[in-house]
Amino acid sequence: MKIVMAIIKPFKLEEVRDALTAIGVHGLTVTEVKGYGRQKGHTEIYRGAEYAVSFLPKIKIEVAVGNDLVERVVEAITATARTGQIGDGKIFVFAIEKAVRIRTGETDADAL
Amino acid sequence: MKIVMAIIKPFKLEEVRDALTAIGVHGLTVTEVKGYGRQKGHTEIYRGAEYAVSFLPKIKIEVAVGNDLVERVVEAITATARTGQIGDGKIFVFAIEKAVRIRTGETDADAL
Amino acid sequence: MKIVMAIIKPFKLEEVRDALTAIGVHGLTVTEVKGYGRQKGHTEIYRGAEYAVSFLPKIKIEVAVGNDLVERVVEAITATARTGQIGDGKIFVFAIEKAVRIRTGETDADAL
Amino acid sequence: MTFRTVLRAGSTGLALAALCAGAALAQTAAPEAPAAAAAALPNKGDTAWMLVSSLLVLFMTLPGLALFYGGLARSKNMLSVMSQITATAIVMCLIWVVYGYSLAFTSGGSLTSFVGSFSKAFLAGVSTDSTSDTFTKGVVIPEYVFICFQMTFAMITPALIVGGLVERMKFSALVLFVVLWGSFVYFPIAHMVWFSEGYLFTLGALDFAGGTVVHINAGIAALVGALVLGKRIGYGKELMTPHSLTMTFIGTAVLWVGWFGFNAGSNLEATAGAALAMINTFVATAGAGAGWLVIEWVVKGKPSLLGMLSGIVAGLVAVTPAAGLVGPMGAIVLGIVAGIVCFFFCTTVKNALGYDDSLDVFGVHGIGGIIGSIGTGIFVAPALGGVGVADYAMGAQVWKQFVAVVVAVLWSGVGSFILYKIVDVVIGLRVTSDQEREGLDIAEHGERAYNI
Amino acid sequence: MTFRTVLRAGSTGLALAALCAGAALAQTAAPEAPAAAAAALPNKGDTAWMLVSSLLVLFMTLPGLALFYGGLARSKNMLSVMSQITATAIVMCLIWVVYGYSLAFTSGGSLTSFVGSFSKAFLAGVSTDSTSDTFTKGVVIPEYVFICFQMTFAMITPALIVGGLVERMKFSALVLFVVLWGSFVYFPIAHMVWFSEGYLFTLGALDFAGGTVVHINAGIAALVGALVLGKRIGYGKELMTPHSLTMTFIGTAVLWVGWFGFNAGSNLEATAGAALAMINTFVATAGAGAGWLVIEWVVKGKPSLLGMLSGIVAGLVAVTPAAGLVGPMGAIVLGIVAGIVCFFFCTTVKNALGYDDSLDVFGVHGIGGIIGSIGTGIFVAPALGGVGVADYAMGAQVWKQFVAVVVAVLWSGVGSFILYKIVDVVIGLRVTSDQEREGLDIAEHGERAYNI
Amino acid sequence: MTFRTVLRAGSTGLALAALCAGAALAQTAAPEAPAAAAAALPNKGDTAWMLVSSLLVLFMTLPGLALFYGGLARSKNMLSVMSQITATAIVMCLIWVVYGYSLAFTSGGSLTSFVGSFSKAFLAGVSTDSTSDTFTKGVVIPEYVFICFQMTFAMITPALIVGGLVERMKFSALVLFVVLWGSFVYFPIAHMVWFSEGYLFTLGALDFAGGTVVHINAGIAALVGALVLGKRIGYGKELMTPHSLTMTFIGTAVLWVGWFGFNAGSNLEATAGAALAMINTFVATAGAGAGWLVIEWVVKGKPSLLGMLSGIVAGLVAVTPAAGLVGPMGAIVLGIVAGIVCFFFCTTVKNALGYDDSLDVFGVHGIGGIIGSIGTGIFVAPALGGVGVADYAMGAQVWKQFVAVVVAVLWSGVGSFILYKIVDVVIGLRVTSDQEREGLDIAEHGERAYNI
Ligand SMILES: Nc1ncnc2c1ncn2[C@@H]1O[C@H](COP(=O)(O)OP(=O)(O)O)[C@@H](O)[C@H]1O
Ligand SMILES: Nc1ncnc2c1ncn2[C@@H]1O[C@H](COP(=O)(O)OP(=O)(O)O)[C@@H](O)[C@H]1O
Ligand SMILES: Nc1ncnc2c1ncn2[C@@H]1O[C@H](COP(=O)(O)OP(=O)(O)O)[C@@H](O)[C@H]1O
Repeated sequence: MKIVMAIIKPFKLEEVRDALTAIGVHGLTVTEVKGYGRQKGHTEIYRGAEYAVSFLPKIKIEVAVGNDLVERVVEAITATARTGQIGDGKIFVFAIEKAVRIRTGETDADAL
Repeated sequence: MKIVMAIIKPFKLEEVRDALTAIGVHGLTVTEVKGYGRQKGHTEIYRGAEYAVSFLPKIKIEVAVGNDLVERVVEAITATARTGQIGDGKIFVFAIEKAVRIRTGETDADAL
Repeated sequence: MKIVMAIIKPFKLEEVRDALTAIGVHGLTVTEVKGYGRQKGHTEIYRGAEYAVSFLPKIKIEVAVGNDLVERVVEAITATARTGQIGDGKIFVFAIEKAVRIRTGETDADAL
Repeated sequence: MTFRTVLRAGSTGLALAALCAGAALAQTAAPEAPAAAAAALPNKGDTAWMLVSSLLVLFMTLPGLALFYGGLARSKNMLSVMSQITATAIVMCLIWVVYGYSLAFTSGGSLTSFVGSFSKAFLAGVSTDSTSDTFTKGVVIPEYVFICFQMTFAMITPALIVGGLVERMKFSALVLFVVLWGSFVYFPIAHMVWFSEGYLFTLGALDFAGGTVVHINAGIAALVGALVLGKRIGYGKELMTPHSLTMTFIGTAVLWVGWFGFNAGSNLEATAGAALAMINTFVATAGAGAGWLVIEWVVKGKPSLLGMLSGIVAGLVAVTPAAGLVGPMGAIVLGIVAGIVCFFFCTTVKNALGYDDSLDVFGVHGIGGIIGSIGTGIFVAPALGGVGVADYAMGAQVWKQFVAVVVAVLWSGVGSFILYKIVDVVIGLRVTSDQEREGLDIAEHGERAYNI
Repeated sequence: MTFRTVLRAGSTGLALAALCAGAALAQTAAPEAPAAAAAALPNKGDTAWMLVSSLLVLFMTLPGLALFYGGLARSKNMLSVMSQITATAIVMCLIWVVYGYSLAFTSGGSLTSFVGSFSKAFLAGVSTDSTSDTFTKGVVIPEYVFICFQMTFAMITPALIVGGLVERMKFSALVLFVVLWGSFVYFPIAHMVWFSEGYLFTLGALDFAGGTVVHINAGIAALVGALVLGKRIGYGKELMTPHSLTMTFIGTAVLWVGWFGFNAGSNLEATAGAALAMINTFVATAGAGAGWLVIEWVVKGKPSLLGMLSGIVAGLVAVTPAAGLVGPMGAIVLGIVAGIVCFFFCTTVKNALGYDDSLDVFGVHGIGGIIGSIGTGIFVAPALGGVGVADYAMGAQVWKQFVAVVVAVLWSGVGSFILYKIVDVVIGLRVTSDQEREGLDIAEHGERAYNI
Repeated sequence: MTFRTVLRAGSTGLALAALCAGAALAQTAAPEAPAAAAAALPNKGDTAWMLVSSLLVLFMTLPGLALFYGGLARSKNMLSVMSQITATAIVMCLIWVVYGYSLAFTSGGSLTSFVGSFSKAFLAGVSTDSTSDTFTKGVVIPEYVFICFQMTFAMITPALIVGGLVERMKFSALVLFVVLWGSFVYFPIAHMVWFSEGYLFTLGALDFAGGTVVHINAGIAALVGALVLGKRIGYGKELMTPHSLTMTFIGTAVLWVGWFGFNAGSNLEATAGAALAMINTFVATAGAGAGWLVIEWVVKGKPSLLGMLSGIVAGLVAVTPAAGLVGPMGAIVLGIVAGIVCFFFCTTVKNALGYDDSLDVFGVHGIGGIIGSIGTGIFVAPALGGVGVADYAMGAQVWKQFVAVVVAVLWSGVGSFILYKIVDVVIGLRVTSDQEREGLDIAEHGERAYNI
């Protein structure tokens, strides 16, 4: 099992969720984050003070999936979250050793 | 060393924290997240517009522990976070290669 | 490739970001979290009710870097985030199997 | 508004003389208050002031009270608090003109000690020509403005109760309860206290702006409600921090500003008597805010904003019956006492007894109202800077005040208990525990207060 | 304010007599309104009330309307809504004293049916000695206070339009549009309706406090703007939940409180007539709030706060032309009808037609204004509790109301369309889609409403 | 309020004549102002207006000023700002009736050029019969209402200072400072400017509503405080974005609305003079808002809401001394100048000098007050549309204005400096750096403004 963790633009969330549902992903967890990268931020001015704001609002999605699905999940996210403009985000994949569904105690594949 | 990452219902946080303290976990990190899964969301209506809100508020707990404690941590969370109703959440376990306590520079087991 | 995940004190964020930029890290993702640990919280009183608040505001930084940079990233964070007082935070390192830049589809080292 | 309670039935002239010796003297010979012609005409200055006072009391309710209470709730229930307060105001506004004003301010025949009749239902007979008396002989105001002003009191009083019931009471149950409570508790008590034939009016207790009718009345109803409903899930175990003291602060400030309409407006004329009520509403409030702040600082170690704000409201409540009757120094003392006593009530006593009067309606409005009511009997003494009343004797006056308090406590306590039970049978008072956990905003209204 | 529209040109005396038989009777013989001496002097009670009314209407705009609208926007556009409303108010305030008051309230020579002249530009000739007439013979108020009161109407009306354009219109384009719209749409319509030589004034339609000039006028301009601008990106697909119903609630409450200045202030005197306007502004509003609440509860299954608040605003709008002319029971009926009809308009009709009038300015102000305008023609009937007008016949009066509505709709509709097109050519109406996605706060103003 | 400063000691009659020729003329023969009988009685219209004005100035402070300032602070200090403003208001309210009113408004014997006596301590001798003079001969208002109105000025002035000290000053130190500053700086300056025997009163400088006593006075005290306290940790390095411009917006709107009480209330009567003060408070404010908006748009490239709001406050400050004395066109010019100059001050000058006047109290209130004070000397000229004063000569008048500014700057500057130092020794002015990092809300009050 893996967790696919993706940082995407906030307004792409619904689309990505739909794409994942379409390929059989039943659950995911979403976090509001701020990203720093090549995408340039903006300047805010409050009276005399100017602030260069370099952290931009992003959405982090975490999806736990069986090994078989990983490739398709990555592809689905890449395809739907892409606008082609700087700041579209990243996908990272890492292994998990165990998954548990708290309600039932089921583990691993059954837990997802 | 592992990180045990659990998605739970928000009102279970205090109970889980107490259970973990009881088995000797000294620290953890908590994030407010939104979850999508089998648990059904709700509909919000604002004047003419109806929105199906499928993301529900959840709490993500991350606990780094030595390998010996992992099983007991998972059990403690499962036991206390369970209500038996859909949406109780998941636990994922993954390995970490290194841990550092910033204050002292101690690493690995000493850092937890 | 690894992800270096650090929990730090909020007001250290800008300093840490600068230190990481200095050693060639081009991107990172930041989450507002709450931490529980040795650092003592505070008591809030609202009319009759007293609450011991044990979760303190922290910042979580996640940086994906190539294996070569990991050591320097950990050092940079340790050096800049340290105040020497309880609650400075932790660094955890774990492996990732894959990285993708959504905009271009580039993978792994090229994606960072 | 209730200077009238000073008057004894049957000796209006005498009481008026006493009044003239008091707050209202400066105006009695004012050129714009012509010595009682056949049909007195309203003075435009009075009308202007009463128009303003009416809108100020609405301002207290919306947004004042809703923000004061809402800020103290958890954010998942913020919208529900605003909804309950708004619906209460709307419903009371409508039934007031349909039959409430009539029940409160007409003669009720054989029942007139307790309630009026339906003779002015639908405001029958009221026109732009009709007028209402003030407390000065020969001075009248347009009846429409009196109806408006009194309407706002009928709107805010049941809204105060909401604070004891929040985070668990069903919206539909609340609306039904408000209609019943308005009809069977508020209108009768208002009649008893403010109409010349009412039981408490004839008793001779002092209540300048509604300490009994509004605050004790609502405070008791909230306490009974909190007991009938039971505690919120997690009460005493989970964190139940106010979700926005910023909102509570705004609400408190709006309450203070609006309360000048409530208290100084109850003078019914724009005179020095109104100004006296105003200055007392300044200083008693400041005294109570300072009192709570200091005592909490000493006892708990930190000066808290919520303490200061709670003290401010306690002071406003305590000075309500006293506003036009005591002197500024008496008002300060009254305020300080209210601040300190209410602090102990909302902390030590409430915790000891263990009921969940969620936003301390009883601790602040009930207790503050009782302190104010009794205190009015004391500080009205000319020797203590008060304006005095005819045949004043402190012991006798305090006794009357005490009797009025007891009557209000019993009527409201028993009446409210019965009405809660009726609503419980008809609709059910409380949401399910799942709904309570999710928050009433989503569960009951399908909306959220914040989507930031 | 627009009792004047009751008067027919050439028969002022007759109309005045009719008026005296109506709302204003109680005051005609008031000792402070001396039987028309050579130069009438203002009554201080009237002046006090009009000073208060003026500041209340500003309060409606800032912060009232800005919070009502802003809370309904997404948080990334909150600051832009506040900026657009504030800038609109400021700009209109300045052009009002420079030439707006003159264009609206002086004789315009051969064009006087449609617009005034520049003879009082820069307030030439106005001093603390000059006065304006009220609707009672011989009663005047200082001209400065009349200018202030009318100024606040000129400030709020274009601000209402903003609600149809939010989240996509350029700030610079809005400012230019407001200047043009004030000059070419608002000032002429205000002249036509409120100046004795204006076209709609002479028509004899009733409009107590500005249903036509303010609400229909702004509602139509917003609808046209929404159509010209097009929908927001993601409209109908993405979540566009109100970012803070707490702010919308505060805004609504402030609107209600301030609206007493708008409606009861339009009586221009502190009399029973103002009190009638006030009570109607209470009960029609409550009726509309209840109407929307109940119908939504029935149709959609949940009682919503936003529904209640929308109903409240719809009721306020509907009672505006009727405030001093109908009786309280007529006002309640008017309110309930407005609440229900506007509900269907903002839900079913708008969704069916598919335009993006973002915050329902047309659905609430346009439709509510039309209901109020027609309803005034009905409920002014003495048989229905209204104050009546000379030679009243329901059919004829409703026809006049209808004509006035049509004229306002056409003038505002055509005028606004042309002005939007001009601004589009000169500056461009809409921000880029990147800016729209990012939010206008950062993109246009370089600031964020919240940094919590 | 300070029309009185027009009067010269010893030539009251003459000055009154001059006044009558000015703003107040319209009322002198009003039927409700009977030609000075032995004991003048208050007019109810005046009393109504002054009651309203008093509550409006409280509204400015709570919640107005607290939200204006609080929104600009970081959210971890929001509650501390609200606490400091509230405590300041409460404390000043109490000491005002205990001895402040007496020190300000009684004769001080040999010290009377600088301060009054304790003869009215605890409001000794004040009753509902006692009255205070207005600026019109024979016209009085109840003394209680005058005390209330002046009390609100005493409450808001030290609250203004808080803006320069936020995010680092200890709560206990602030409370002590306020008591001392009220006693040794505010009451004496109020006496000097507003009491007929005071030094600045006899100088003959013009100050309609308190530009000197309130704004310059507080602006200087804030600047001195910012210098004595030192910069906030991280100033100039860390992000210190306003946590909620929504709150700052609400605060600004409330300030504007309440300021009509401040400025038009200072006329003490509900006359055309008050209306003139009101219209000036509209247009100068709009002019300053527009001025700051445009200059910032040009210089920084974006029109900002905070800029517009800052301009609005700068305009309100600048028009304060001028409100009833200049014409509307003069007021617009004054406003525009204030908007532009204060912009440069809060941006370029402050950054160049590098002090941390956190919320720009000096840049807006200090500088705006000085512009207004000098500008009043210019635009009062009848040739520029002003109402004029006896023996007006622009050069001489501007010189007097300048002297008054210098006196206020010196008295407040030196006095405040000494008092800060005393408080520093007794309590310590500043929280520890850990507390400052954590935020004053938790560290000092044990509460948080938001738990969302
Ligand atoms: N090395 C990294 N580690 C973690 N997150 C990163 C890293 N680089 C970028 N990100 C995240 O991805 C987002 C987009 O990156 P950015 O460089 O702006 O554009 P792009 O994805 O087009 O290369 C950033 O805002 C940040 O949240
Ligand atoms: N595959 C997944 N990957 C990541 N998080 C998940 C996944 N499936 C579920 N979750 C998280 O667990 C929560 C609960 O899941 P849900 O399917 O609603 O109920 P249950 O835990 O009872 O099966 C979700 O809200 C989501 O946050
Ligand atoms: N075992 C753990 N797993 C995850 N996060 C931890 C763990 N222990 C500590 N943390 C995080 O590190 C923060 C600092 O830890 P704490 O024990 O307070 O101080 P220190 O870092 O000085 O040892 C905590 O607030 C928490 O967010």
